[in-house]
Amino acid sequence: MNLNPIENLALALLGGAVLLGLYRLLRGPSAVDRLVAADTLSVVITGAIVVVAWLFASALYLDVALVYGVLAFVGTVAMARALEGGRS
Amino acid sequence: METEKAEGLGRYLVVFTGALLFWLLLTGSLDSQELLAGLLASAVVAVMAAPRMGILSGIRWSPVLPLQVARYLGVFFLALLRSNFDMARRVLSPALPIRPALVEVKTSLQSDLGRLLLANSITLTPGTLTVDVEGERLLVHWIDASPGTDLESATRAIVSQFETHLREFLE
Amino acid sequence: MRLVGDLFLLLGSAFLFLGALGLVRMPDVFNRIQAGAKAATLGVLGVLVGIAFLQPGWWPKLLAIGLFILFTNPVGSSTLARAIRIAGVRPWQKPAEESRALEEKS
Amino acid sequence: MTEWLALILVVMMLAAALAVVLVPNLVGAIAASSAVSLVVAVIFVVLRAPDVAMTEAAVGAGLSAAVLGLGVRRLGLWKLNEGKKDDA
Repeated sequence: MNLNPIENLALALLGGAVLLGLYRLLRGPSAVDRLVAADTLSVVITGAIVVVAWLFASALYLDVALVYGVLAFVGTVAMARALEGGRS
Repeated sequence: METEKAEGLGRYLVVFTGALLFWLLLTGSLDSQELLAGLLASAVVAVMAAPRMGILSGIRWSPVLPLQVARYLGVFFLALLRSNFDMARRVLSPALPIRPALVEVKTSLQSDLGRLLLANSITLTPGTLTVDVEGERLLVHWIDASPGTDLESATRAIVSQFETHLREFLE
Repeated sequence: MRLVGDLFLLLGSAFLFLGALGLVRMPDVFNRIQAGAKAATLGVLGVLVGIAFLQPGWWPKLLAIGLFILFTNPVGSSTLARAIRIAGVRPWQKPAEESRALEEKS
Repeated sequence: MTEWLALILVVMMLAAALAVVLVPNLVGAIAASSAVSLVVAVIFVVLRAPDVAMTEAAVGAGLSAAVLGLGVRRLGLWKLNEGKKDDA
């Protein structure tokens, strides 16, 4: 598929967003920073999977994005619950 | 007793309709077999989930409900767009102009659903983040609490902006 | 059609990038959540609208994904912020000069 | 193009996996492990295996974070060292 410059720029920005999120996840000074980075990264990746589905022109991949969005939320809430109960 | 029963029946209907709409969005086809499966699945979901959906009881049903929801969504999206440009300005300016503070506000919305939507709206408006909801008090993290501004009234302005729209269709 | 979709796609990815940049640049956890939650929500919505213009047949599923993100992302961020506050982390309220020095050091 | 994308993604996955091993804090390690499964899901999408990607997204993003978080909390290993830096 031929991409025009606007789409190339958009894809580059999306990749940059993933890299910056990963930087905060690897570098994050404290554990909660990593949690926040993982949460934001999951949303960014949901968008990225939708874009990849468009690149491949196949609607099958949208299901992956949907399942991913739903279960990343479940994981975030579970970690938050554990964090709340973790205080002594 | 009679009215309570009617309301319970209405709740089953609401959950059933919502589940069916979601099914239609997911499958994206009006094929008769898929529609039949969707009807069955929605009925099962309604029977299982409706007694626990007490959060829906805050909605005030009326014929103009979709109009009010649409107006609220319009205000909400405008605020979301404004907050993103605000955040982009803050992130891109080299001096990083932020002065965070925690502020407490009161809301007059009684229902759980109303408080949930209000907290969501506050999270997505310029410079604020809902940290906690305890009864009718909301704990808000404010990103730009400059010393000059009156924090209480500024926060109340943000809250009332959404409250007036939410109160039209929620308890 | 394709140009409108491209513009929405570009806008959405630009906001996602700015949100991730805010995640890196902000000095403490609550500000990071704030930058992440807002920018990621609008960014993903922009990307979804752009794809809906580029592939018009996909709009029902894209709408489902968009609704889900719109409702769950702020809830997840707020829950995380609440848990972090309960776990004992407090936002700093120092003057800007000290905070900038602290940020450069880290 | 797909090969290069997959290669970049594999490097990212390895970085996150190294973070899982090297981060001393268990909460941060769980966040990093959820990031690993996140990138693995994208790799499966790029390699055109949507069903595997969906399973990976479901198990990796949601359930493993929830199970690991609750397990660590139940074991009493849940500590947040906010003050100190735990650089990987």
